[in-house]
Amino acid sequence: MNRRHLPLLVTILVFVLVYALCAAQYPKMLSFRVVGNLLTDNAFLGIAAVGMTFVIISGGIDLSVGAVIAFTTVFLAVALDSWGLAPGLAFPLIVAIALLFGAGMGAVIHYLKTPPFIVTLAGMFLARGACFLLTTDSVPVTHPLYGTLTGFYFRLPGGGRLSLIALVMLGVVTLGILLLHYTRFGARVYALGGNAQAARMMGIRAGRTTILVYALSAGLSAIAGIVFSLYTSAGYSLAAVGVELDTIAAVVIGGTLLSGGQGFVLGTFAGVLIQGLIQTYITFDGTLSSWWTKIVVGLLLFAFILLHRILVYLSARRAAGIAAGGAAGVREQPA
Amino acid sequence: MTRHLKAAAPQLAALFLVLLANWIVFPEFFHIRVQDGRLYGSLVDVFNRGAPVALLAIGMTLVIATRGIDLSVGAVMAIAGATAATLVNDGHGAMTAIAAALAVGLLCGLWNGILVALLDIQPIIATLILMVAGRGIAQLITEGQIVTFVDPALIFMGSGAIAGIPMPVILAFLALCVTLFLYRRTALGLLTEAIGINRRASAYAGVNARAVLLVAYAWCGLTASLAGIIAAADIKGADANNAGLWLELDAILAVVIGGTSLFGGRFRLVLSFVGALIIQAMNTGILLSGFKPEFNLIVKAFVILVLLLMQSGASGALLDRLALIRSRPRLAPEGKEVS
Amino acid sequence: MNSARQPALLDLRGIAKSFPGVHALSDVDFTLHKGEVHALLGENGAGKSTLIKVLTGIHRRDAGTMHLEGQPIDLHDPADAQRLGIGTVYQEVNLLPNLTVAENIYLGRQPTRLGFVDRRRMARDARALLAGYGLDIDVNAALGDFSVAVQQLVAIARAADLSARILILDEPTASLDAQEVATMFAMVRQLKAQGLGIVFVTHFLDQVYEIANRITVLRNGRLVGSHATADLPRLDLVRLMLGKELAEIESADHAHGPGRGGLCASFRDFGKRRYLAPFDLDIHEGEVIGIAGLLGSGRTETAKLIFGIERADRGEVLVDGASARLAAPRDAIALGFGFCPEDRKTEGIVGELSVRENIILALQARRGWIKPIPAAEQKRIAEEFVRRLDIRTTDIEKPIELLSGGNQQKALLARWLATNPRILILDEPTRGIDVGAHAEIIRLIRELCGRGMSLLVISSELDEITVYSDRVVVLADRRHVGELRAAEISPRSIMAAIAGTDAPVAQQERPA
Amino acid sequence: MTLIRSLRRLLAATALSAVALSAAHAEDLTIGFSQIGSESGWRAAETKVSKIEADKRGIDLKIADAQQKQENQIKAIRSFIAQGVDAIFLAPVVATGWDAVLAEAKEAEIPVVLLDRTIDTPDESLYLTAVTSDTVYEGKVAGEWLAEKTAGKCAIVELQGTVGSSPAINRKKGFDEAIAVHAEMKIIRTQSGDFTRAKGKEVMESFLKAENGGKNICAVYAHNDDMMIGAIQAIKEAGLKPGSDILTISIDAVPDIFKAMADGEANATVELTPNMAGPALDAIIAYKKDGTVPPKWIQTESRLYLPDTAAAEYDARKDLY
Repeated sequence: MNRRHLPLLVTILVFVLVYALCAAQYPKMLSFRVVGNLLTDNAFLGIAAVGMTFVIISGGIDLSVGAVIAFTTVFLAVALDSWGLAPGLAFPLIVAIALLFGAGMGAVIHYLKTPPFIVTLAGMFLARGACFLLTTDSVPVTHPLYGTLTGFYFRLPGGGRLSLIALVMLGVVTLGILLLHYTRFGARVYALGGNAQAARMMGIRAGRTTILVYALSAGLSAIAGIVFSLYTSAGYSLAAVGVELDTIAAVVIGGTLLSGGQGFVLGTFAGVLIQGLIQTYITFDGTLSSWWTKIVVGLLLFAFILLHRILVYLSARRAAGIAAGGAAGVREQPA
Repeated sequence: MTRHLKAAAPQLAALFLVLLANWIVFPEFFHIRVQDGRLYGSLVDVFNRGAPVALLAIGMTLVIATRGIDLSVGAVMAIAGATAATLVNDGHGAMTAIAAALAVGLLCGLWNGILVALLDIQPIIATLILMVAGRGIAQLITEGQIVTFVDPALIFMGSGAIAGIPMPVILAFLALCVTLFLYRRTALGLLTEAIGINRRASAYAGVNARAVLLVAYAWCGLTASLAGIIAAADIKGADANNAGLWLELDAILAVVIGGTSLFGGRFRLVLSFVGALIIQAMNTGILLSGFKPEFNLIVKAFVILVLLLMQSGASGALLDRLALIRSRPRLAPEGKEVS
Repeated sequence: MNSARQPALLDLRGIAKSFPGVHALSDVDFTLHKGEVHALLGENGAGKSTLIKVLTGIHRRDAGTMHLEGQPIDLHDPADAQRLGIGTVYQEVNLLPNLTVAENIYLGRQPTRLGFVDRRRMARDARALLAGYGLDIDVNAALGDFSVAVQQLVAIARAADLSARILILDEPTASLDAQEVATMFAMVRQLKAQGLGIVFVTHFLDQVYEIANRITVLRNGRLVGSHATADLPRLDLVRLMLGKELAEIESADHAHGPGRGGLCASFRDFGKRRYLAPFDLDIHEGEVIGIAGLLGSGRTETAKLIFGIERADRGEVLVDGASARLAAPRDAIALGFGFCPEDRKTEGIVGELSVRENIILALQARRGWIKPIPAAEQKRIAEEFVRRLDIRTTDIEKPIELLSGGNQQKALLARWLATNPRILILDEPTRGIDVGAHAEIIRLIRELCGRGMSLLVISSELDEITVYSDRVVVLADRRHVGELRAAEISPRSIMAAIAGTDAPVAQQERPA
Repeated sequence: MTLIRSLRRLLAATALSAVALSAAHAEDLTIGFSQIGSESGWRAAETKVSKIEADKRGIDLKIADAQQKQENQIKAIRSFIAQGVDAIFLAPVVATGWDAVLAEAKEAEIPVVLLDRTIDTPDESLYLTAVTSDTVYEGKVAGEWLAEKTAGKCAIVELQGTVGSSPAINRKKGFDEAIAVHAEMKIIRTQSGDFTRAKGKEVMESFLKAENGGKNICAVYAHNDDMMIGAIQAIKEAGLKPGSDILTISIDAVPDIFKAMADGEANATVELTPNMAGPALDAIIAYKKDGTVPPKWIQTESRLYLPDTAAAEYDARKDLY
C-alpha cells in the first residue's frame, strides 16, 4: 500500500464504521431506501464538492459555490418559465455563464494576487445578489421535461430509488477522479497546490491552471445547481445557503489537506456521505431540538476529525518508524 | 510615523471615498447633533454600528497573524449575549453577568486555541466546529427565544453614552487600545508575527508557539464576547438565533481590507479597525441611499472588488508585499540581495 | 571539442539586469559550448543567480542579446526556456514533493492514451530512464519520501530528459555527501558525453576542478574572467572571486583555544529509539567539539536531541552536575544552549521580520513576552552585532529575507550570541555561503571559544573541522562511532573513523 | 464476502420495515415533523407548542430541524419515509420544490400535513391538508388597520423580512394591496431588516435620518414584531415617541410586542398563532381512525390586537415563548 492513500482509506473506514454503528441502533438505516436517499439527497452537494476538491488541492478555496447553485436554480426557473427558453439551451447557457464567472474569479486571484478567500467571498455576494435581481420569489419550474427527468429512476429493493440526479453525481465523481488522477490537468492542479513556485519553474502556467480550476468549480456548481433545480423543481434565491461550508467540511473530512497539494475525489465523496449519514441518523432519532441538533453535528464533526487525526498520526508514526529502522541514512527523517 | 501613514494610504483613501459616496447619496451624512446627551447622526451610526465588527476584527487580526482563521466569532457573540442576558434575568448583577459572558468568550477562544495549538487541527476546520455547535449552545441557553432584559447597567453597554460618545464606540476603542498595549507594548506582537511567518524557526528560537496561539485565539474569543454583549445590550435582548450571524465573514473582510495578509505574519490592528469602519460605512450608505434591498449584495460585491483593485493597483508597494508573501517559502529574488 | 567555427551552443552578450536600487548584472558575456561543463562562480550576490534566472526566463533582461545555436532568442517564462531545451536544477526549490517520482519527471508531458494519462507507461518510462543512470527506486512513491540526494538526481534526470541542449545545475551538490556527489557526477559526465552543454554553479572548488572544462567568474554583477579550467590555478581563481588575496585561509594553522575549562554539561546514555543510538558526551567550557560524519549519519540528529527538538527517550543530561529536563528547545535555551540549524530558510530565519527582530528573537523569547526588550536596547544589540559580525545590510529594519545567505547566517549567529549562551551548536555554519563569509565565521568560532563558550560544530568540511576542533566526535549509521582528541585530529583520521577501518579510539557501545 | 453478508442484512432489514408499516395503529401514532429551524422566537414557540399538543394526545412526534434549509427538509422527509412513520408534518421553508418528495410520500401512503405555510404545487393530492394562516391576509389586515387609523393618509416606512423569503413577499403583497386604494398612503422607504431586532434597529436608524429626523414618517410597518421592537428602540433614541409620533404596526403577536403596547410604545400587531400542530394532529387522528378527510385548508385566525388587551395577552403568552 502507498502511504499517500492513507487518509483516503481512513475516511472510508470511518464511513463504514459509522454506518455500522448507526445500523446497529436503527436497523432500518440499513436499507436500500436509505442508501438511495443518501445518494439522491446529497447529489448537489457531492457535485459541488468535487469542484471544491480541485480548488482546495490547488491551494485555494471557493466560497461562492452555494450562491452559484442558487443563481443557477433561479436562472433556470426564470429562463424556462418566463423567457420560454428550451432546456437544451438553458442548461448549457448557465454552465457557460458559471464557467466565465469562475474564470473571472480565477483571473482576479491570479493577476491581482488577492487571496481566494476574499475574491470568492465577493463572488458569493455577487452571485447571491444577482439572484435577487432576477426575482426574489421562489419560482416553480413547470417545464414538462422536469417531470420526465425527476420521474426517471431505477427502483431498488425495499422502495429505494436510484434517481437520475444520483446517477449524475456518481458520473461527476467518476469524471472527477479521472480528471484529477488521470489527466495532465490534474497533475498541474496538484503541482500548483504543492508548491506554486516550483511548479512555475517546471514550466506550468500557474495563471491558466488557476483560472481553469475556479472555472471548473463554478461550472460544477452550476451543474449542482441544475441538479438542485431538478431536485426541487424550483428556483429560489435563498437556496443552498452555507453549502460552501458543507462542501469544505466534506472535502476536509475526505482527507484533503486545506493547505493544498494532497487529496482525493473519492475521499470527498466519502466525506459527503458521512455528513449525509450524520443527518440521517439525527432524523431517525427525532428527539433533538434545534439547538441540540447543532451541538451534536458540531460534536460529531469534532469526533470525526479527532479520530481521523489519531489514525493518521498512528499510521504515520508506524510508517516513519519502519522507514527509519529499515533505511537509516538513505531516507530522510521527517522532522 | 510618516512610514505608517504611507502604509495606511490605501485604507484611508478607501474610507474617504466611501464616506464621500455616502455624502453624495445623502447630503446630511456629516450632520451631527446631540440627542438625549449622546451624539446623533449618520456618521455616529457608522462608528456605533461598526463597533461589533471592529471588535471582531481586532481579535481576528491576531488569529490571522498566526496564519489561522476563526470562523466561530459570530457564534461566540451569540453565546456571550445569551449568557449575559440569562444571568441578569436570573437576578445576578450586571457586572457579574458581563464578567461571566466575557469568561465564557475566553473559554470558547481557549477551546479553539487548544484544537489548533495542541491538537494541530487546521484552524478553518477547528473553528468550524464551534461555528456550528456554538450557535446551538447559545440557543440552548436561551431555549431558542429572544431573552429580553431590563437591567439598566447591562443596557448601558449598548445604548449608553459617556460624554456624548456611544458606549459601543468607547468599548471598541478601549479594546483596540488594550490590544495594542498588550501586543505592541509587550513582545507578544513580535512573537505572534514570528510564528505566523515561520513557526518552526520560531520554535527553534525558543518561542512558545503553542502559548502564543492560545493567547491569540483566547483574545479573539474575548473580543467576540464583548461584541456579543454590545449586540445584546443594543437591542435589550439576547437573540441567539441571529446575533452575529455571518459576521465572521465581515470581520475577515475587515482584516484583509486593513492589509493584513491571510497568509499570516505582519499584522495591522488599527487598519483592521479602519477596515471594519469601511464596511460599515458601506452598509450605512446602502441603507441611506434608498436602493431596493435586492441590490444590497451586488453593491457590496462591487465595492469589495473596487477596494481590492485599489489595494493592488493604486499601491504598487502593497502589490510587491503580497507577491513577496505569496512566494515566502521559496527563494528570495537574489537581485535584491545586498552584495 | 569546442570548435570555434561552429556557433556556440549558447552565447550571451552584454546582459544587464537591475532591480530597484541594485544593478544585479551589467554587461555580462557568457558562452557555452556543446559537451562542456562550464562552472559559473562568484561570491553570494555576485549575480550568478540573476544570470541563471535570465537564462531560464524567470527574469527578463534589461539589455543584451541571447543566441542559441546562432539564433536570437527571447525568453518570457520558464516554459519558453523549457521549449528551447534549457533545463534547470536548483539547490532548494527543485521538484514537487507531493507528486510521485514518475509524475515529477513527466509533469506537463505525461504519456497519454485517449486523452488520459497512461500511468502504467509513465511509471515504466520513468523506471527505465532512472535505471539508465543506475537509480532503482519506486517511481510511484511520493518524491518527498526520498532523500534530498535522490530528489536531486531525479531533478537532473527530468531536466536532461526534457531539454536535450542545455542543463543548468544551480548548486545541486550543496546538501549531498561525497558518495552522492560522485553518483551525480557520473550522471553529469554521461550527459556531457551526450553533447549537452552544462552550466554548473557551486561553492565547492574541489568539485569545479573535478568536473568543469571552463570557469567563468562574476563579481558584483560584472564579468571578471572566463578561462579554461586547466589554465586557472586554484589560488588565481580565489583571487578572481574575492578580488583580493586571502592569506588567512591558506595560512590556517592548528591554533586551538585555551583548552578545557570545567565540565559544563554531560549527556549519559542519551538517545532515542529509531532515531539515534544512545551516546555519552561531556562538554567543557571553552571547548570546540567538531561533529563529523556523512549526511544522514546522525550529526543533525545529535544536535536536535541535545537541543530538545527531538525528545530523547532514554538517558539523562547533567548541567553543572544537576539533572536537567530537555523536552523542548525552550528547555535547552533556559539551560543556556543555542542552535543554528543547517536549513536556514525553514528552520532559521523568520523571513519577513527585520534583521533587528531576528537578532533579538531568541533573547526575547527567553525573557518571556511580558518583558519586552526596550526599543533602544533592541537597536543597540542589533547594531552591535551588525558591526561585530560585519552583517551587510543597509538598514537593521530591512526584512532578513532580502539579505544574502552568508549575512542571514551571521544574523542567526547574532541571534544566539545575543543570548550569551554557554553551549552553542552550529550545524553546517559555512554551508552555501561565500568564501569571505566562510573565513569570517571560522574566525568567529575561534574567538568565541576563546571567551569560554563551548561550541559544537557540525560540518562536512573535514579541513575546516580539523582547523578549529579540540575534539571530534565521529558518527556513522546514526551512532557515535568514535572520538578524536587534539593531536589525533586530521582529515585522514576522521575519514578512517567514519569508514570504521582504523578507529583510533575505543568504539562506543553499540546500540541494542 | 462481507458484501454478501451486508446485502443479506439489508434484505432482512427491508423485510422488517414492511412488517412495521402494516402494524401501525391509530392509537400509537408516530409522526415526523420537518420543522424549518429556530430562526425566531415565534418558530421556537411553534416547536414547543407542537410537542405539548402531541404529548396531550399521546402521539410520538419526531422533530427534524432543518436549520432553515430546504434541502435538509427534503432529506428529513425521505428519512421519515424510510422509517415508515404514520404521517408527516411539514412546515415548508419555501413554497416551491416539494412535488417530487411528496410524491414519494404519497406512494408510500403516508399522509402529509402542511403547517404554517402552504406550498405551490399543481397537484393538491400531494398533501392531506394545510393548517396555515394566510400571510397575504396578515399584511392586508395590517394595511387596513393603518388606513383606518390614519384616515388613508400616511407616509410609511417598511421593514421587510429576509429578501426572498415567502412571509416577506406575502406580507408586503397584502399590505401593498390594502394601501393601494388610498392615494395618499405611500411607502416612502423600504429595506430588509432580516426579521431580526438588531437589523430592524439599524435600518430604522437610517430611515429616521434619511427622512428629516423622522419628521416625515407617519408610520412604520414591520414584517415581524422582532424588527419592530428594534425599530421602537431606534425611534426612542432619536428623541421621538413610538406609538404617537410614529405609529407602529407589525405581525406575529409575540409577548414582547404586547409589553410595548402596554407601555404605549406600539399600536397594533396581527397574530400568527404558534399552535398549528393542534388542529393538524386532530385531523390526522380522525383520518387514521375512520378515514375522515379534512378540508384542504384549515385556516388559523389572523387577529388584530390593540393596546387595550395587551397586558392580559402578554400574561397569557409569556410562558409559551
